[in-house]
Amino acid sequence: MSDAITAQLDQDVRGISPLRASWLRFSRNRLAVASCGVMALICLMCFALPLCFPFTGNDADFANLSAPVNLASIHPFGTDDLGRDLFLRTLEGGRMSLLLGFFGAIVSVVVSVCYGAVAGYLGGKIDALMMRTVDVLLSTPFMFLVILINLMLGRTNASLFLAVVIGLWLTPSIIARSQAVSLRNREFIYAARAGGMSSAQIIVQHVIPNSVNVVIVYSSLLVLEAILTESFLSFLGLGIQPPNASWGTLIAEGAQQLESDPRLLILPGAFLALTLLSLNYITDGLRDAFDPNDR
Amino acid sequence: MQGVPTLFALATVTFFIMRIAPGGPFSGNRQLPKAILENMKRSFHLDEPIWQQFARFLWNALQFDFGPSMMYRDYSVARLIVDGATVSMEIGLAAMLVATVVGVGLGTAGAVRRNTSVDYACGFVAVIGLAVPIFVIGPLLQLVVGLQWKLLPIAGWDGTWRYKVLPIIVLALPNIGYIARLMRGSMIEVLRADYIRTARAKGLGARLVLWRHAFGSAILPVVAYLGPATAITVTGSVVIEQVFQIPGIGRYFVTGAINRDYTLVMGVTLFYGTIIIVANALTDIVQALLDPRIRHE
Amino acid sequence: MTDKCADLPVLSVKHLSIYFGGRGHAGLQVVNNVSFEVRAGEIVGIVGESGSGKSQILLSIMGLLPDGGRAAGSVRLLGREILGLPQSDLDGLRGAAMSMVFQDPMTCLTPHLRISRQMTEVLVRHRGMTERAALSAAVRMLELVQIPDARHRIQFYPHEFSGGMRQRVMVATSLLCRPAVLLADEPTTALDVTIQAQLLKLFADIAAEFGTAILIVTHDFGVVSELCDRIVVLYGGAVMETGLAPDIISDPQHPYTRGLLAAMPGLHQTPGTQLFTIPGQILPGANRPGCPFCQRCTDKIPVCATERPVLRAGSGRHIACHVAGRAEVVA
Amino acid sequence: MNGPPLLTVNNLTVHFRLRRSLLERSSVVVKAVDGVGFSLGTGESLGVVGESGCGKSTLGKAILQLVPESRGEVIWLGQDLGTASSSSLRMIRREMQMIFQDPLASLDPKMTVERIIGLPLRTFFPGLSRDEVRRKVLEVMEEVGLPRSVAGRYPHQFSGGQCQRIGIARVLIMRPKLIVCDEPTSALDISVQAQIINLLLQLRQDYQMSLLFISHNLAVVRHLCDRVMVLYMGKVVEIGTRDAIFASPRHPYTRVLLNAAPRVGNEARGHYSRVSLQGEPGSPVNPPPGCRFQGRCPRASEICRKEEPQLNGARESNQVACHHPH
Repeated sequence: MSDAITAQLDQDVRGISPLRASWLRFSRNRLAVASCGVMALICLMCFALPLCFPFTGNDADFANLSAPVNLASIHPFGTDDLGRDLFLRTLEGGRMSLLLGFFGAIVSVVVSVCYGAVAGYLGGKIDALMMRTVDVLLSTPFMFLVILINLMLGRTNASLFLAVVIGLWLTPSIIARSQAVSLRNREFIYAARAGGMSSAQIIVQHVIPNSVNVVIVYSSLLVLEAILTESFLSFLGLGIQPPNASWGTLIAEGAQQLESDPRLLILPGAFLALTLLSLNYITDGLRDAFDPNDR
Repeated sequence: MQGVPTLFALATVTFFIMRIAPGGPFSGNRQLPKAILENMKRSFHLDEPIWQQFARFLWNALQFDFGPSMMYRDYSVARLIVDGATVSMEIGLAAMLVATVVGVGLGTAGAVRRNTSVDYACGFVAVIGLAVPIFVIGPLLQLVVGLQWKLLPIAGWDGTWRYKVLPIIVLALPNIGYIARLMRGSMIEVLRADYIRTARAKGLGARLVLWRHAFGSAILPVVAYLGPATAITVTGSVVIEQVFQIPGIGRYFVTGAINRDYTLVMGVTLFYGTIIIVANALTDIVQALLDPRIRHE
Repeated sequence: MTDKCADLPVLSVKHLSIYFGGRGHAGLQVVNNVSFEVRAGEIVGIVGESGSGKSQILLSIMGLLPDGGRAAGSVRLLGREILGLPQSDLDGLRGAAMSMVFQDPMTCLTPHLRISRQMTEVLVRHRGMTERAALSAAVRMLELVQIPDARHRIQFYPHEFSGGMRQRVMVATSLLCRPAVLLADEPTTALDVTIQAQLLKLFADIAAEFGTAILIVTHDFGVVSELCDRIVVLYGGAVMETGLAPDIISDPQHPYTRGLLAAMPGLHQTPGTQLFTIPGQILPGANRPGCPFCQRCTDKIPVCATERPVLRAGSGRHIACHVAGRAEVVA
Repeated sequence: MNGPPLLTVNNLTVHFRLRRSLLERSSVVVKAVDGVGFSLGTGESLGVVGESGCGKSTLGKAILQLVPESRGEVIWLGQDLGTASSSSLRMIRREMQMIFQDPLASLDPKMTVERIIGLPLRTFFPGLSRDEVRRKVLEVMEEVGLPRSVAGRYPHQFSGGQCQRIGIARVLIMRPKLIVCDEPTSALDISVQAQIINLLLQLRQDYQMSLLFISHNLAVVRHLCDRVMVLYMGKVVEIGTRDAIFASPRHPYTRVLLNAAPRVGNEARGHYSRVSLQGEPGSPVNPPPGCRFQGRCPRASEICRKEEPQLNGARESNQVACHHPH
């Protein structure tokens, strides 16, 4: 039997790479995989389903003002007092929220990882200066920055996008820096330096591949935070401007008409909450599978 | 003390960015005659060279004098901040207190009864707090508690407890989620530590091991989070103030900046920065008290 | 030395097996049918390499196996069966009748509590002493393990002590209730040689003065050779050879013990020559049929792969081997 | 010694600045390595022994120019590495390599064994074809006793001993003239330690490699090294041939160290009672004036508290830094 074990070990010529092992671990987390499914479904609904409607979310159906919920009708979740389809408006708002969320997160990850890695790997005075800047920005009121951007660039989607990135990149850049610092002191980096590799070679061959885990976990967390930030700003009227809509603006409208028609709040609110919930479980699953510190 | 340069940098950056930004405090009132506009600018020293304005601002700020608000002309900025901050701090501190007690409790229970139904229940409460934004949960609570059950007023403020309950709960929820998760993670890690095994080997009993040996270390990440989180909460949540119609300080960030109310923005920014820096300093001190390893030798 | 109750073993372990994961006898077995005894004032060493299950034996005696670990067999402390007792009953024994010292003194003391508290709580809990009385007892114990200026230093936090001092504090804490048996898991491995020598002397003094039975786990034959009365050589979770320490070290008979001693660079090897090596490496698990050492053994015969050898009495010791000691019997 | 020295180290010093606690503003200077000098010939092996915190690991890294804070001269075949250009330093690094204490931590977890071992080769000879690199990797794997079949696996799938073999293979592929070994066997089991020691002995014999062998295990150093250097708190207290150090140590600390090491054999029983050394090594933060060993030394006298002893070459076989040598 012991011979069988060794034989089997020898057969296993190509090892499982740590990255693949992490994916395997992730795929065994049922809650996280189910959340991925929910996210995929939400994305599909928001991006594909509006194409199936013969009208847009801003088109008023004067024949059906304030239509009730009737899943069999053309307005499955009814219309608002202007005759706009509630379900379609929510989906279109979701499209905006998701787009801004994903792109905001990607840009934030890239910015923060580059910034943190440069500060951490260079160290010394440059590091101190760069991190001091982060400190100052962290003690500036976020709302104030957002409004300044609004003033400079006008209330456009670009300024909202910028505001999301500015709100998000600070904390992960601190994490990225500490990751870079700890990598710099790992023994295999010493081994690489002793082996004659240049700093550039070490960064490409060792530092970046070993940072992938953190980047993966943080990307998913930042998608969550970007969507949250976007809808928060839109809720306050500092984000998406009418006639465009996102979940945040829809929730704001809904909150105003709470007494007359709670559907206006509940429908986009439920979509947003479900999205954030799934992203939250996905982030958890990724962290369990990829982040060696939490294992 | 190292907060002073940060505060100075913050004041400088804010001051100049405000001036560079297009528009001015009185650009909204186009109908005003030119002479009156000039007069108003003079009364706020806006006709002086910018470096002189900055020096004047710094000198006055050192004496906690930010001048009158440019928007709310009958009020001094200091008065507005004090009035708003009192309300915001009351709500914010109460919310953080609730969040800490509930969050630490949920997190500890989850860690001790790991992978049982208790753990899953605690985890679910935490996830709801994290995933449902306060601008969704706030209106929902208004709808259910205020409109349907008619237990509490929907919104408004008269200083009595009835108007405070809902905002405090809503403001506490996301923090409960975060603290519970933080506490659970760190408690699980601490319970795996060698010194917990030592304590168990001494026959101390589960309760003593948990509260005396594990809790003191496990609470540290929560303390680190509490500092900045409390600072952000007590400086006013714009959303809570808007949803529940509360006269807190948060809305001054928005209205001040939108209207280019230079004096108000400078005052509020410095207030915010100070609170953040003080909270961070307090966090450091509390951490040092709890963890002898980082205490001054 | 105080009077040894020579006949009554303080700690008696019989047919101890330890499993991880799975249920019943499924799962990974890390310890297989291990038996030994420790008498008052005696120092017994369990020697083995990593993966031999030696630390798990101590943890199972204390009832502290990590989650997923299960022990079967019998552990008797002063004649009372303690294996499988509920945790609350074990709490009355742990720290009082039996106590344990761990390997790494850096991580084994609670960082945010003063040494005074970490010592007095044992006495308050088990002896019902007042905080004051416990404190002076703790100071006396620190003085006993030669912590200079104990009255003052007892108020320190763990990080204010060096590694050697911390290990002394650990030993002092474990002795507070005068336990019948002291378990030590690689107590000197993390320490420098000069500090290690001081600590070994301390263990010898404790056994001699208090009559404490000491069970020490180590991978270092040097430690065993200097300190222990009897040793248990463990490989792959099973006992290979056990007996009086001087006998085994001067004349090892099991192929594993022989190989291990020959692999150590030391006084008997000519410097610069190739050392004797045991080929291969330890495989995890202890529930394979046959001798656990069979794979790496140079003396193996066909029966070694199929039949697990039982402990047999040899000259002054017990050996579990199909080959070793046979010739002697025939002769 | 055979021929001219391969490596000469003069007055090598590493002082770290350290902030002791978060709240403390001022920093203290840790004299990790303080004025160490020695030379090493081709094919020779020098053991560096001492207790934790004596600076032996820092010394190894400083020689390979991995510690930016180091001062003093490290001369490799007549060239001072401190002043060497980065390109010539790179070329020299081909010839001096290092193996580490924690075999797993010194291997990049994200790379296969084949990549890890081949990486130095590809770094220095980018022109080599894939097949050539692979052939050399498999060759060197065989040499260190790793089966070819494991080339595609990742470090976490190996035991400590096998990881150390991978580390040695990575070094060996460059055919270096010097290997700095930083406690290469202290994380390994005895039976595996013997395998690694034998491997190092074999390589020395086959390729005339020099070893700088850093260890706290005196028995291993005695077995593997021609000469031994004893460090105490960043200073060389004694350096000499193996036979001289082990048979007639002259520095009181060397004697204590030899005496304290646990020994196998029946003559060892109860030998701990011979230990005379009390106290613990001081911290290299604020070393006392005079001899650094004075606080624990049984022979300390007035002069030891005032004057720092210098390495004294009165005997050919071993030099000692002590006012009252044995």
